[in-house]
Amino acid sequence: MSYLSTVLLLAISSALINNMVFHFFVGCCPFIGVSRRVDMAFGMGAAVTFVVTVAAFLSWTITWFVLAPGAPLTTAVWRWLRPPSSATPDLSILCYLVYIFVIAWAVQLVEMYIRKFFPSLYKAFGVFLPLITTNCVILFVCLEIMKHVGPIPGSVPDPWRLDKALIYAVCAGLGFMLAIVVMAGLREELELCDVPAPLKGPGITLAIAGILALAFLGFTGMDANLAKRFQSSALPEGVAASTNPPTHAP
Amino acid sequence: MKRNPILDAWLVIALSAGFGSSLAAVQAALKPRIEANKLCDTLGQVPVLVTSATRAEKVVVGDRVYYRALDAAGVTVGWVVPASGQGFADKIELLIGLDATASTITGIYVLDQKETPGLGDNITTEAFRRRFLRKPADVPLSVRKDGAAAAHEIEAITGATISSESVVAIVNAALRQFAGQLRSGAIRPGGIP
Amino acid sequence: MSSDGPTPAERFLRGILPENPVLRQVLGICPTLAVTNTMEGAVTMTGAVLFVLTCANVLVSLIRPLLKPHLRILVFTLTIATFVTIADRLLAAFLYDMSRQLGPYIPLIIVNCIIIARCEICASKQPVRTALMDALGQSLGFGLALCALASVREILGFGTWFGKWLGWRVLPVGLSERVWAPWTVMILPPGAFIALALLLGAVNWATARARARKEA
Amino acid sequence: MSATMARLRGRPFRGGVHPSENKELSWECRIETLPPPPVVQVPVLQHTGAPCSPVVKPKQEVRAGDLLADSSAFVSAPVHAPVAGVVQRETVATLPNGRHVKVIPIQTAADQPTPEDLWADVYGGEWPLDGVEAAEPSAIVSAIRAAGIVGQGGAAFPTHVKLTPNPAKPVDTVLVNGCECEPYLTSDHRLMLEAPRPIVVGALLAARACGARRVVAAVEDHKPGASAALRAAADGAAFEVIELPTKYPMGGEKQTVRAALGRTIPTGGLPLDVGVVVLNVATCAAIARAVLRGRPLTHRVVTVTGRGIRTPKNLLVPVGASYADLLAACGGLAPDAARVIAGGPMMGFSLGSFQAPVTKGTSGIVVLTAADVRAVEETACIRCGRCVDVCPLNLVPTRLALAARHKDWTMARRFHITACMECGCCAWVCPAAIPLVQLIRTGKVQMQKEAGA
Amino acid sequence: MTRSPHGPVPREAAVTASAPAPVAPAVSVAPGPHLHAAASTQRMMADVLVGLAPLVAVAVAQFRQHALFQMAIASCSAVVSEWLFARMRGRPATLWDLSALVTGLILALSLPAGAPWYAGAVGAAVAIGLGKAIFGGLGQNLFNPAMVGRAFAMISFPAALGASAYVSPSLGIEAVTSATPLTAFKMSGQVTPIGPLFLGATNGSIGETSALAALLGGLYLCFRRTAPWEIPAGAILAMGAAALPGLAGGGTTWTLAHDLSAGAFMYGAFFIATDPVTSPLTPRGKWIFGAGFGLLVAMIRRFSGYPEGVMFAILVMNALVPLINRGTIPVPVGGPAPQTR
Ligand SMILES: Cc1cc2nc3c(=O)[nH]c(=O)nc-3n(C[C@H](O)[C@H](O)[C@H](O)COP(=O)(O)O)c2cc1C
Ligand SMILES: Cc1cc2nc3c(=O)[nH]c(=O)nc-3n(C[C@H](O)[C@H](O)[C@H](O)COP(=O)(O)O)c2cc1C
Ligand SMILES: Cc1cc2nc3c(=O)[nH]c(=O)nc-3n(C[C@H](O)[C@H](O)[C@H](O)COP(=O)(O)O)c2cc1C
Ligand SMILES: Cc1cc2nc3c(=O)[nH]c(=O)nc-3n(C[C@H](O)[C@H](O)[C@H](O)CO)c2cc1C
Ligand code: SF4
Ligand code: SF4
Ligand code: SF4
Ligand code: SF4
Ligand code: FES
Repeated sequence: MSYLSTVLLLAISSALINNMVFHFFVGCCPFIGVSRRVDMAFGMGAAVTFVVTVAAFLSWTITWFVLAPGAPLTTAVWRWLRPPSSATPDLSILCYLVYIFVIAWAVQLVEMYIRKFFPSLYKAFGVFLPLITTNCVILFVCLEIMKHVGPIPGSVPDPWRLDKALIYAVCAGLGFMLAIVVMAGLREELELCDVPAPLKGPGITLAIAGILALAFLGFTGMDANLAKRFQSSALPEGVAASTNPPTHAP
Repeated sequence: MKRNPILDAWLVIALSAGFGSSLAAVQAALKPRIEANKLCDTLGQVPVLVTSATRAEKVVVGDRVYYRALDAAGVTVGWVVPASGQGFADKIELLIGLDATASTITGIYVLDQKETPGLGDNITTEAFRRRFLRKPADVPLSVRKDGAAAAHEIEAITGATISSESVVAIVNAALRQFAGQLRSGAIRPGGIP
Repeated sequence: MSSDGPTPAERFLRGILPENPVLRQVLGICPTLAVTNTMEGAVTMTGAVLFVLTCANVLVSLIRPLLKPHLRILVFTLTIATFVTIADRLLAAFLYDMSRQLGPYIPLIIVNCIIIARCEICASKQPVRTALMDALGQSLGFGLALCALASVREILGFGTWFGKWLGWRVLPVGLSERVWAPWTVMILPPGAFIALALLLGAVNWATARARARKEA
Repeated sequence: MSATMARLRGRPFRGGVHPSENKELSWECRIETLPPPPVVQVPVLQHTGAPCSPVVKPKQEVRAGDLLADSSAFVSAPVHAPVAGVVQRETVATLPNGRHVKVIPIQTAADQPTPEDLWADVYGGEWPLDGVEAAEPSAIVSAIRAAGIVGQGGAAFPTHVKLTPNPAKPVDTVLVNGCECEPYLTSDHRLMLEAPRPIVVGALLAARACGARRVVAAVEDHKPGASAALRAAADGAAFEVIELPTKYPMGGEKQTVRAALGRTIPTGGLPLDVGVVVLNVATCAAIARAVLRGRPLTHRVVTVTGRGIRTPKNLLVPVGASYADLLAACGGLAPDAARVIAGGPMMGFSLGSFQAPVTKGTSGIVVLTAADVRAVEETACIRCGRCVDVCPLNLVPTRLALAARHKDWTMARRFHITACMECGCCAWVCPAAIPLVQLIRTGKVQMQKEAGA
Repeated sequence: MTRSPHGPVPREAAVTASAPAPVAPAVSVAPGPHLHAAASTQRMMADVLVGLAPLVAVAVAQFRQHALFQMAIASCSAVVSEWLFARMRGRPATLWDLSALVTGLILALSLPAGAPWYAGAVGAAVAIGLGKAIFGGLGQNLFNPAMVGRAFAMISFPAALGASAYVSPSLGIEAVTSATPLTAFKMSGQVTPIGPLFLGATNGSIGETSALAALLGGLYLCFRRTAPWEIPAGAILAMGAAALPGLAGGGTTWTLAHDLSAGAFMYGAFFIATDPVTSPLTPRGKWIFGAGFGLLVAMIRRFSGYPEGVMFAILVMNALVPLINRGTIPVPVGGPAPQTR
């Protein structure tokens, strides 16, 4: 499979099939809270995509070099501190703590940077930035990256390198943006509808999300079939399944 | 008067220290148990997949991992081959049990899958897994929708042909590769004590 | 600070219905949707949230005189992340199955709005007893919402209730497919959204009705 | 050239509708004169612009054509006595469009011209072309202003304002609007058949006044008689006649200019912006009468028609006669009459009382029966987009109405509510019977009000 | 006495000023326009029923009592639900606008002949409840009710509405013993000949088997202007465009004609995508909607796990309609209105 097709697959899979909101249910609060107007939703989506990319970069780097069991940097320091030891140090219990700090810091950083260099952009979506700190999408993407970096770098057959982590983050962010912008379009329309009073607001928004989730189920399996197609165009005989051992096998 | 931000944050630093040490304690206390749980997930299946096996031994060939199933006397009584591949919705992860000569399937187990509940996820049922019992491991298996007739045929789950085919394809690919390793001598064969 | 606010008992009761975090405040929607396809998931998540919220509220309340306003959120986050990590490891050690089923949703408790909100609104201002009762009330309210949703979803979707742990079947075994079949959609994402939408609608409807009755 | 192209394409303008015309009810009826009613009530405001102040006192005797009220405002037009008689005390009348205006009642004197004399005075007799050459442009404009001429095509805009040359916006064409696209109405049609000459002369005078070199008359192609009559009356003068496909609202100036000349009037603009002045045929005839005979605008042709009236007619009536007078002159209402409309059935207003006076802008009275008036209940908009398909201005009527309903002026602006000309095509076609035009109309007013507040 | 001043009066009715006064105004006052086209919502819905007649006929001819059973279940459920939900909201139930019946029938025609009773019943109830009533009823729903109901039922009862449901020898109908054309193609690349596909001698949902019937009924709707022609035209063009790479490659057996006439494509393009309520308002929007629908169907058929994509494509495009409407606000003739303030 060419690099391009890998990227395409990852994009389709994270934006459409395993959409943050409709498949993983993450980012529901902003999805419900900030989807009243299309321009606001667009701003929120753009801000999330931006922050998630920065956070993904930081968390991949830290996980790969420091936090994962047997990470190179930690191991080197460990060995230097206690030369005779050959045990692999494991800092993975600190993952969650580190990620949440990375996210808070990334948000600050992005906010400062944008305020300084793109004041108009800051006006457009600066208000969303503090809210993003507590947005599940970002943490979820960090956790997903953690899962794919693997317990011991090199021991996982196909661990995510930085490029994959970043592509995943951008596409997940774009998937979130797609969801929230589409929802905002629908909700603007909804303002003009006679929705039953008890369902106004979050109720009808969730119901629409349900229908959208039904619609997005139509993309199920698209990544698999595309992968098959890419593979069969590369290999003479269509090999349907790879034989990677399970990632969490000891 | 400008205050020192480090001093200002003494509480944060103190808390971090406290939390750090409690996490270290938790890690120390629970890690073995968690590791055992993870291992159990795979190795716990060995006696089910290969009857008469009591324990397993990891065999690493390149980036592949296999398990040699041993009986109480340390005799190789079979193999457990981990395999994974694309299913209908997402990746399916399997364990395949083989007899000592790697010629017959003695069982399969689904470690992980995200197929549609009520349909594709029937691949985890006993009924489906039993269809692989005593099937030949040296001939590629194939899927039949209306009842298996030949020895190498597996009956598909009604309404989940794609998942069924995926499982069969994963099994075929994994077994072909395993047979290759055996033949090339990368793995010391078992079976003949 | 204010000693004439609600008593600890009132706080406890309020969290369960009038200020139910999910049904009335529409907070913490992500875990609510993600773990409620089985009762087991709902109960485990409730337990995890109960643990984290109680510990965090109590700790924050204890150190409340030392809190500096601008470092407040940082301290909360640090506290919550630590307790979540502990909860996560405990689950992996003692309920490995559930830990795998809930996957990332346990660590996601860190960003769960309910917990930060309670630390901010209540624990950082109230004595330990109040903070504790508040945490218990909110967690039970959260659990109530989760269980309500999970009951609907598991019964319609699988035809069972606590099917994994207790094996209780609601639909008779061997019911013909021509007569009735479970609604798979309820276990999947669309069902989660739709069921929660209808649950919110029902609660709002009932509240409005009760209020109208009282006024009449 | 482009007009030919437009006709070849068969789509002179986008949208539009084909309501059943029912013009045959009255288009064979020759124009009759209405006997002067005992009292005429002359409104002091019959036009778009500033109202006039009376210059006569109660009990004062006036002759036909005497000035009754005037104003010093530029956008205004004086009113004159249509009949000889005695002025009564001012009262207030409610016009069909809902506006309350002062009226000057005149008790008709016994001595009135015979119908023949009246006809000869208004439209009959000779209309020499050489008068055109003789007239000074500025003199033409002041004669028009003095005669109180306003547009008789519907909007009743003071005509001298349109014709006063504007150096910034030179006019090259006078377009004579003989489309009469409203169903049922035939007054312009009859006028073109029976008095084409004053129309031609008036149009040429107007062209001279505003400096236009070209004069074009546009007539819908279901009135071949009318275009033939105009051509014959042109008699070698520089007066073209173009036949346009029949479609409502071909008479709307945006549509006529587009179809006849291939020019597009900008939204919010006037024909003047593309170098055109549009005049109704009756307006042209009134110009000729004012310039050549020095007579003011006091009479006009009104079609009284519909299945709900006993005898449909085209009547030459004095301004100020009441609707009741006109209905009575046509034999009264039939038993199944269900709705009486001032103006055409697409843009006109339904009448609750028949005491209101006819004004310079009144083109017809249509009496519909219960069978004509579709009694369909309003249902929900099903977003079918038919209103979008027929809107001649390419608007989205359903959204405009929705915005007006929800008082969402941002949305109203986004969908260009101010561009709507209220032609009624959208409401005509709507399967859900939504009163789109009414909603849009009130929305425009409210939006203006709130923007001003 | 009045006479015409220039010639005889054409009608002899001599009118005097003292003619009988008009009868007391027993007249109604209403805003203009005072004339209306002979169109109504009910008439449009009735038109759809007429347009569906060929499909119903083929369905009954092919699947006999099973087709009747599905249509009866879904229509009854839809109408009863409409009444029930209207009652729940305290609104008058407008059953006579026939829209609920249309929804029920369209849903029924998209079901397999052998579907169990609850598939149609639950599907239609969900269609009206979740697809329509929750948004405020007729004209306000954002998603096609029938497709919401079908999606809910299909995901709920994958065994009863999925690929395997179409192969049910127990019905005793010969056509229903082999896989549907799309499933056959998906699974084994097998192409069904165009003749049977077009005329309806294949297996499938009861209303989708004959492309000819859908085309006839659909053209009737377009001709009556009940359905906008832009949507099916856009869909067919897009489907053609999606087939181009395949055709150019030459090595494929997937022909355009098969693409167009297999499965529910024609039925969807003419009857479902054209639902006025859930499609864009302007002609340009309709083109975009139709083209998007066609592309999505092609994409889902080719690449996703499902053999057919009509239902999903409709729902996805429905979600985009507000954005399409927003992007296709037409410029008024003469340019945008000058913005005051
Ligand atoms: C994570 C998150 C949390 C939010 N919490 C709230 C909230 O507690 N209250 C609120 O009014 N809006 C909340 N919002 C919504 C936005 O702040 C919203 O833009 C704001 O309420 C303005 O809405 P308005 O345009 O209706 O005034 C939240 C948004 C996000 C992303
Ligand atoms: C929808 C619509 C239809 C119209 N139809 C006619 C018509 O058929 N004949 C006509 O003379 N004016 C018609 N008008 C008025 C013309 O737009 C224009 O105002 C008139 O021709 C100008 O001439 P006037 O000032 O002499 O009345 C219509 C206006 C509208 C908005
Ligand atoms: C209007 C309509 C929409 C449909 N939409 C879908 C769809 O989106 N996905 C699907 O798998 N089947 C859909 N179907 C059913 C398929 O046409 C039918 O399934 C197809 O012939 C292949 O069969 P299978 O889905 O059982 O494999 C639809 C049927 C109709 C009539
Ligand atoms: C041309 C046309 C197509 C229609 N298609 C559908 C349809 O696919 N599904 C549906 O539920 N209703 C359909 N309807 C009926 C109606 O529009 C639908 O019930 C509304 O969406 C309910 O608000 C259709 C109506 C027309 C006029
Ligand atoms: S701040 Fe927290 S609780 Fe509030 S909406 Fe955001 S995530 Fe939900
Ligand atoms: S708007 Fe009235 S007066 Fe003008 S052309 Fe149309 S029908 Fe005639
Ligand atoms: S014609 Fe009527 S029903 Fe159709 S979109 Fe316009 S307003 Fe709505
Ligand atoms: S009334 Fe206005 S919106 Fe309606 S068709 Fe005429 S111009 Fe368009
Ligand atoms: S819990 Fe609110 S965004 Fe996830």
